[in-house]
Amino acid sequence: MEKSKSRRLSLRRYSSTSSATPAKLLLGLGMLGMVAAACGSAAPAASSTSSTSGPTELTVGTLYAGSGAFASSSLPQLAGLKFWASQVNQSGGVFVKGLGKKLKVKLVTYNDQSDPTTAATLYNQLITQDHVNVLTADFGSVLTAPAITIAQENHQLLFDETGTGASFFQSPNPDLVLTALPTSAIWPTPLVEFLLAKHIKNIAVVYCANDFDQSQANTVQSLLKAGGVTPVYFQAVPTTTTDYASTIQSIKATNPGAVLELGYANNDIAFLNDLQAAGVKFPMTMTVFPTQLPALLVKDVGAKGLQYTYSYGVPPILQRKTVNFGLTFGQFAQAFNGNSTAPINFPSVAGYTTGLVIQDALAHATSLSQSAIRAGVSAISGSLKTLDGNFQVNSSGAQLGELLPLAQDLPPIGASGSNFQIVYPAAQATASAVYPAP
Amino acid sequence: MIYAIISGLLFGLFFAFVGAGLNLLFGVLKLVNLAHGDLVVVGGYLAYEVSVKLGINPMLAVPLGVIPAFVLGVGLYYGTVPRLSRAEDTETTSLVLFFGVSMIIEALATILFGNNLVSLSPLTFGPAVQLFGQSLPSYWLVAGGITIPALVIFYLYLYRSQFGTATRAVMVNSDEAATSGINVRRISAIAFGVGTVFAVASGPLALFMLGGISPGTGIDLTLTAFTVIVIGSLGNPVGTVIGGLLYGLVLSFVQTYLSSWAAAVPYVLMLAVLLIKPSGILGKRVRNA
Amino acid sequence: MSDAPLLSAVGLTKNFGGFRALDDVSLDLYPGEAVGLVGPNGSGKTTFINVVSGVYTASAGTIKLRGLPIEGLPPHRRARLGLGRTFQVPKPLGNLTVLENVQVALQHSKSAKSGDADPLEFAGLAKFANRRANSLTTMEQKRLDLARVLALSPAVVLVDEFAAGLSPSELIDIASLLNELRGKGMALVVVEHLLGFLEAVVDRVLVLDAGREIFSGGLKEAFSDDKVVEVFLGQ
Amino acid sequence: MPKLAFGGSTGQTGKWVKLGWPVIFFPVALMVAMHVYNNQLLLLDLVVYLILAQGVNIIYGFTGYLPFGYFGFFGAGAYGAALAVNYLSVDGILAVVAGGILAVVLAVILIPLLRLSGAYFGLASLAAAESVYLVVANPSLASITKGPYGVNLEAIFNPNLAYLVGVILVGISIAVVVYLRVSHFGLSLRAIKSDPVTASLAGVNVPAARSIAWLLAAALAGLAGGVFAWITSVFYPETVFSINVSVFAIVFALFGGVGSVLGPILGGTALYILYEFIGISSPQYFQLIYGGLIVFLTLFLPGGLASLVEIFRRRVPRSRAEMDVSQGLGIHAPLAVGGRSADSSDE
Amino acid sequence: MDSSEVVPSLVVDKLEAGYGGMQVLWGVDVSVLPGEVVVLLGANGAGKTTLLKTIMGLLPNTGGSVSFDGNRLDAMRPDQRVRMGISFMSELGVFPGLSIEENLRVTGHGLSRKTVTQRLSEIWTQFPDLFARRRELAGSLSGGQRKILGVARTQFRKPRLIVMDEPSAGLSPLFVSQLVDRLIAIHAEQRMTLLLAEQNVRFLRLAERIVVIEGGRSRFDGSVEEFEQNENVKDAFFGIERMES
Repeated sequence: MEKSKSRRLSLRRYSSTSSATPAKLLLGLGMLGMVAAACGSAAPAASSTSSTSGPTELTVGTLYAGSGAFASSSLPQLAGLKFWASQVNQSGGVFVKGLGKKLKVKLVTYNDQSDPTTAATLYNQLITQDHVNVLTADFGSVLTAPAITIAQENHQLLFDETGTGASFFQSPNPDLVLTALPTSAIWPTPLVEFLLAKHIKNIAVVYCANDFDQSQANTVQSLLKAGGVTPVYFQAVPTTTTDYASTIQSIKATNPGAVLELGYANNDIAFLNDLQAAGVKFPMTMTVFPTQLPALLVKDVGAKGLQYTYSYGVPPILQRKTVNFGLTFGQFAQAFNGNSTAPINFPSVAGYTTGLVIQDALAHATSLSQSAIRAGVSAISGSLKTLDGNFQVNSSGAQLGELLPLAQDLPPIGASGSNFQIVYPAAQATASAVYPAP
Repeated sequence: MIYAIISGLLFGLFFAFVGAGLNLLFGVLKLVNLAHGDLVVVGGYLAYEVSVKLGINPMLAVPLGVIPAFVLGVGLYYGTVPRLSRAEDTETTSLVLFFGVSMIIEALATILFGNNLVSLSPLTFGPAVQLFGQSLPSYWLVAGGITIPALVIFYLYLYRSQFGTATRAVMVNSDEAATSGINVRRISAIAFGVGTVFAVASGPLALFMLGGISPGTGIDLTLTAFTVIVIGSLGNPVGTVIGGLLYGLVLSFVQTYLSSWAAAVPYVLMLAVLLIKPSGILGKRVRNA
Repeated sequence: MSDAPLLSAVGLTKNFGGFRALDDVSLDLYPGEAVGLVGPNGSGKTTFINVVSGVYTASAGTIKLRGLPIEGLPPHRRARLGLGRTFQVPKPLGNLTVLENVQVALQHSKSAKSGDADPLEFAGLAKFANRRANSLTTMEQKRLDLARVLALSPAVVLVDEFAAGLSPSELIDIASLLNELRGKGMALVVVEHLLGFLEAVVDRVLVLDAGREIFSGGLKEAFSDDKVVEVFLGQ
Repeated sequence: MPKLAFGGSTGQTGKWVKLGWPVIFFPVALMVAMHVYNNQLLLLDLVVYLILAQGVNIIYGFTGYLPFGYFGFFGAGAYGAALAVNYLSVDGILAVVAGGILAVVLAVILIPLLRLSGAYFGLASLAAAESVYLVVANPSLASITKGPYGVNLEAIFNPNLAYLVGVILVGISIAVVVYLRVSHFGLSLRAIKSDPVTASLAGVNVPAARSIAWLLAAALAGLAGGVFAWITSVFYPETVFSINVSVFAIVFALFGGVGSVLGPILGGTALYILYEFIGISSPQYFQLIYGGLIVFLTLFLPGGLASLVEIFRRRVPRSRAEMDVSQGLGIHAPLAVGGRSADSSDE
Repeated sequence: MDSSEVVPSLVVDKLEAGYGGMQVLWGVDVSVLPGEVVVLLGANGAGKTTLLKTIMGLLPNTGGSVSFDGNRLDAMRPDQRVRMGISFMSELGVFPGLSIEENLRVTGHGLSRKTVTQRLSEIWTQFPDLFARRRELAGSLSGGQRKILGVARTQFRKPRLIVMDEPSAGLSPLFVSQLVDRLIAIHAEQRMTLLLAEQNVRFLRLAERIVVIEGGRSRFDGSVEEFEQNENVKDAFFGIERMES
C-alpha cells in the first residue's frame, strides 16, 4: 500500500466532510489488492482448465513439504510422482479413454512447509484457482486431512497417497481414493501375530499422538487383547517429542519382552538414539520408519543402533513378484536412480504408485470429469497389481491392498548400513527372526 | 527415582544456564528479551555446523561463539535500547520490540538452515556412563561439566569483578549508578553482551538436552527460561539457579510419572508462581499493576 | 452546620511493614468546615489523605462518609460517593485532553446536576479544554486536579499541598476558590506548609508528628503549644 | 466554549456518524470481494484476522495489556464450536456463538492475570494459552476433545454462510471499537491507561472496566475462532492454538495503529495482501519482514499508520475545530513520544 | 559577597527542563562559588529535585545551560560530569542491595585499583562507624546511617563540587541535627563546595548563601542575612517560623 494514499485516506476520517470519497477510494484500493493477490498467488499456476472441449494437457495438482517435520518423506514422494510424470510424458502422455487420445501431464505443485493450515489454503487454491484435473495429497495423514473436506465440498476426487489415518475412511466417500498403502489400522496385524506366536509377554507400546500412529497403536492393543495379552505399558507422547530419556526409563522398569515405538521419522530417530545413549537394550525393539527411509535412519541412528530392530516390510525391502502395470521394483530402482537425486525409499515408490493408479484409472475413464475418473478407479480396483502390490479400494476410499509383513535388521550389514529381512509371516520370510536380540 | 532426581538436577542446571543471561538483562535493563531463546538456538546451530562441517567436537562452539555473541549483544543493545527508552510504556514496548527481533532471528535461521529438526547423535561423547547405579547418557556429564563452571563464572563476574559491582549498582538504581561515575550505557551494553554470550553458550547443550533444535525452539526456550527466573525471582541472579533446579526436578518427576502432561510444566508453573507469589521464591516485594 | 459529621475518621492507623506511618488519628469534619493538616515531612499527612481516599487501605480504624462506613470500599466507590482529592505532585490523565479529564469524573458523579458550575470554568481552565493535559504547566495541572475533583460534586475534598509554589496573587485566588467551595457546604481537609495560606482557609488544624496527632485546635493556639514548637524547631 | 453535557447530545451522534461508517462499509466491501475473488479460504483468513486485530486493539490499544496469549481465546472459540457441534448437534451459527461463549468463560477464569503488569502479563497470558492448548491436545482427554487427533465439523460445512457470519462479525468488531472511541466507557478505559490511580479517584471502577475490555476482546477472538472452525471443518489443536494467530493479530493492529478505528483494518488488509504475495510461498521471508516491521514500528512509529495522520495533522491544522483549539496556545502540544511520568521523588 | 574576581564553580543559567511533555523548570539561575555552601530552598514540587537531576545530567535540559569550572556540561552524560569533579547525593543516597564497602567501591568506578584502595582506607579513618559494618548490606542500615554512608560516598572521589538532594528526607529531627553537625564539621575541615537542596530550616545553619525556587523559577538569591530580612520570601516559605517568633 502506498503511504501517501493511506495518509490522505485516514486524514479524511478526522475531518467532518462526507465519507463518500474515502469510501470509493478504499473500495478501489481494496479491490486492487484482492485482484493483485489473486494474480500473485495464481501466477505459478498452469493456465489450462478442464472446461475447454479439447484439453491439450492433464494438470495434476499436489502439495509437498519443502521443509519441516514431513519434508524428509514428502520430498521423495513428490520425486516419485514427478518420475511417473516424466515416464508418461516420454511415451507421449497419459491416455484418456473418453477423449481417445493421450494428454501430456503437467504438475502444479505448492510448498506447504509441513503446515496443515497453509496446506488447506493451498488445496483450495489448486481446486478453485488452478482447476486441476487430478488432485493428489501431500505425504501423511496430518497434511492430507485438510484436503479431505475441501475436496468433498468441491466434488473433486482426491488421490490420497500416504494419508492412512483410519478416521478418514469411516463413511462412504466418493471423492477419496487411497493409493499406495492400506489404512494404518491394519498395518500391525502381522506384527501382533508374530508377538502372539512367539508368546512374548510384557509388551510396551509408546506412540505419538496423531491419526497415523494412534490407529496403529489401537490396533495393536485390540489384537493383543483378542490374544489374551494386555500391554504393560501403553502411552501416547506428543508428535513433537524429541527426548525419550525418561520414557525409556519408565519402559525399562516394566521389564518388557518387546517395545513398540510408533512415531514419525523424527520420533523413531530420537527414540533409537536415546536407547543407545542410555545404554539400554530390549529383547525386541520395533519402530516404523527404518524401512521407509533407510538412508536417513542409518545416517542419524547409525548401523549399530538399528541392528536387530524390527520394522514393517514395505518396498524396497518387500518386493512384489506379480506386477501387471508399470515398472517392477528392480526396473524402478534402476530408472529412478538415473532420473532423480531423491533416495529410493518407500515414499518415492508411493509417489510413483499414485501416478500408476491415476494413469490406469484414466485409461478406463469415459471423460475427464471427476465422477468419470472415480468410475475409472472402480474399474481397475482389484485387478491392478503394481510394484506396491494389489490395488483395491472400498466405498469409503480405503485401500485394502495387502498386509505389511514384519522385517528385522539382521547381520551381515551391507554397504547401505542396514539389512532388513522379512521375518514374518513365514510364507514371505527371507530370514528367521533373532529373538531376543543379542 | 534416583534417575529422576539426577535428571532433574542436570536439566535444572541447564535451564539455569539458559535463564542466567535473560535474568541479567532483566535486572539491568528491566526488559524481557524475548529473543533470548532464539539466541540459544543460534548457539545450537553454531555447534551443529562446527560438528558437521568442521568435524570437530560441537562443544568447541562455546569458546568460538563467545566473541561474536558478545559483539552481537552489544550491537543489539545500541541498536534498540537507547531509542526504546523514549517510549511511553518502555516495558511493554520492549516486549514487542524483542518479539520482532525474535522473529527476525527465527526467519534467518529458517532461511539458512531450513525448519527441519537438527540433531547430533547423543553418542557424540561416547556410550552411556554408569554412575550411582544408573546408566546415564554421556552428554549429561558434559552438561554438568559445562553448566557448573559457567554458573560459577557468572557468579564471579557479578560478585567479584569491578564490572560486576557496577552492573549490580545499575540493577539497584541506574540514576544512582550514573551519578556514582558509572557509564550506565556502557555497563548495560556489556550486560547485554554477557547475557547474549550465556544464551549462545547454552545452545550447544540444548542440541543434546532437548534432543535437537529447530528455528521454532526459540520461543519455547524463552518461555521456559522466563519461568525459571520467575520462580527464582526476576533480577536475582542467584535465584536463577534455585529456580532452574526446582523447575528441572518438577519437570523430571512429571515426565516420569505423568508423562503426557510434561509439556505443560513450564506454563503451569509460571502461572502458579505469578498468581500466587509474583515476586518469586527469593523475592520480597510484590509487583502488581 | 448540621450535627452529623460529613466525614468521620476514627483511630486511623497505617503500617508499612514494621513502620507505622499513621498512628491512631481521628478527625470529624462538618459541612462547610475546613481543617488544616500540619506537620513536618514524613509526619503522615499524605498517608492520612491516601488512607481516607482509598489509595491505601487502613491497617486499623474506621472512616465514615455521611455516616456510611467506607473504609472497605475501593477508591472509585469513595470518589463516586463524593470524596475527592488532589495530589501534591499533580497527576493528570496526561494523554487525555483537559476536557476529557473532567468528563471522566463527571460521568461517574452520582450527584452532578445540570445546573452545576462548569468545573473547568471554575478552575480557570476553560481556555485549555482541548489541550492534552500533559502540556499544561505544573500549576495548571494542579488546577486540573481540582477541576476533576469538582466534577464529582464532592461532599469532602482532600487538598494535598495545593499552594506550594504559587505566587501571592495566585494564593489569594486559590484561597477564595476554596472558600467558595466551603460556602457551598463542602468540607475540606487542607495539607499545607504555608501558614499564611492556611490562615485564610481553615478554621482549625490537626498537627501530626511521626504519624501521631499532637495537637488539635486553632492555628494560633497551635504555635503556642510546646509540643508543636518542639517538633517544628527541634529545640 | 467547552460543553460538558453528556448523553444523546448532537456531538455524540455526530461522532458516531463520523467514526461509524466503516461498520457498514467494510463488511459490504468484503461481500463484494467474495464475488470478485473466489479462493474463499484466503478471504476468510482475512476476515478472521481483521476481527482478531480489532480484538487486540481493544485490549492493547485501550488498556495497554499486551495479550501474547490471545490465540488461547481463538482456539477456545474453535473448540467451543466443535464441541457444540459434536455433542449438542447445533448448527453453524449456534456453534460460532458457543465458541464465543467458551472464550468468554476462559477469559473470566483468566481475569486474575489482569493483576499482573507489562511483561508479566504478556508472558503469563502466553503461558495460559499454551496451557489451554496442552489440555485440549492432551491424549488423555481424547475422549472429550479428540486430543491431538483433531476434530471434524463436516456436518455443518457451509462456507458461504460461514463467510457471511464472519463478515458480520467484522462489522460488529468495528462497531465495538467505534463504541469505545465515542462512549463514556471508552473514555474510562483511556483514563485508566493514562493513570489508573487518578482514574480510580475520578470514580472509574478500574478492575471492572479492564475486565470488561478483556472479556470483549476474548469474545471477539472466540467468535472468530468459531467461524474459522466452521469453514475449515477439519483442524487440529495446533492449527487453532498457534502463536502465529497472536502474532498476526498484534502486528496487524500495531501496523495500523492501536486505539484507532481504521488502523487495524487498513494495517491488517495491507499486510495480509503482502502475506499473500510473499507469505504463502516462502513464509520465512515473510516472517523476516514482519520481524523487521515490528522492530521498525516500535522504534520509529509507535503509533502505527494512524499516527502518521496525527503528525501530518499537527503540521497542517486545517479544520475549523483545530483552529479554535490552537488559538492562543503559544506552544503546540508535544507529540506522544516522550512521557516518563513526573518523578515522584519530589513528594 | 564580591564575586567579580572569583570564577564560580557551578553556573546554572536560565535552565529549563521537565519530564517528557511536562515542563517543570521555567528558567532557573543558580551559581556556586568555590568553597561556598549554597542551600537551595523550595517547597515540595517547586522543582528542587528536577533542578539537581538536570545539573547532574539525569534529565536533559530543554533550555538554558549548566557550566562547571567554565566548561559547558549540557551534552555530557552523568558519569562524565562525575568524572569532571562533581559528586551527587540523591535522596536515596546509597545502593541498598550492595554492601557498605561495595557502595564505596562502586563510587570509585573507573579509578585505578590502587587509588580505590587508598581512598577506601581514608574513608575508613574518617568514618570508623562504617568500617565496623563494611560487609553488611546498605539496606540494613538505619536512615541516619544511610545518610552518613551517602555523605561518605560524596567524599570518595575528592570532588570539587558536591550536590545533595534533601539529605533530611526520612530522618527524624534528632538525626537531622546530627547530620547538619557532621556536615558543618566536614566543611570546617576541608571547605566543601556544596549545593544542597532542602526544605528543612535546620540546614540554614550550614548555609552561606540561599537560593529560593518556586514554581520552577528562582525567586530569591542572597546571603542568609538578606534572606532573614526579606519578609516576603520568609513569609511564603517559613510561615511557621514567623508564627513562632
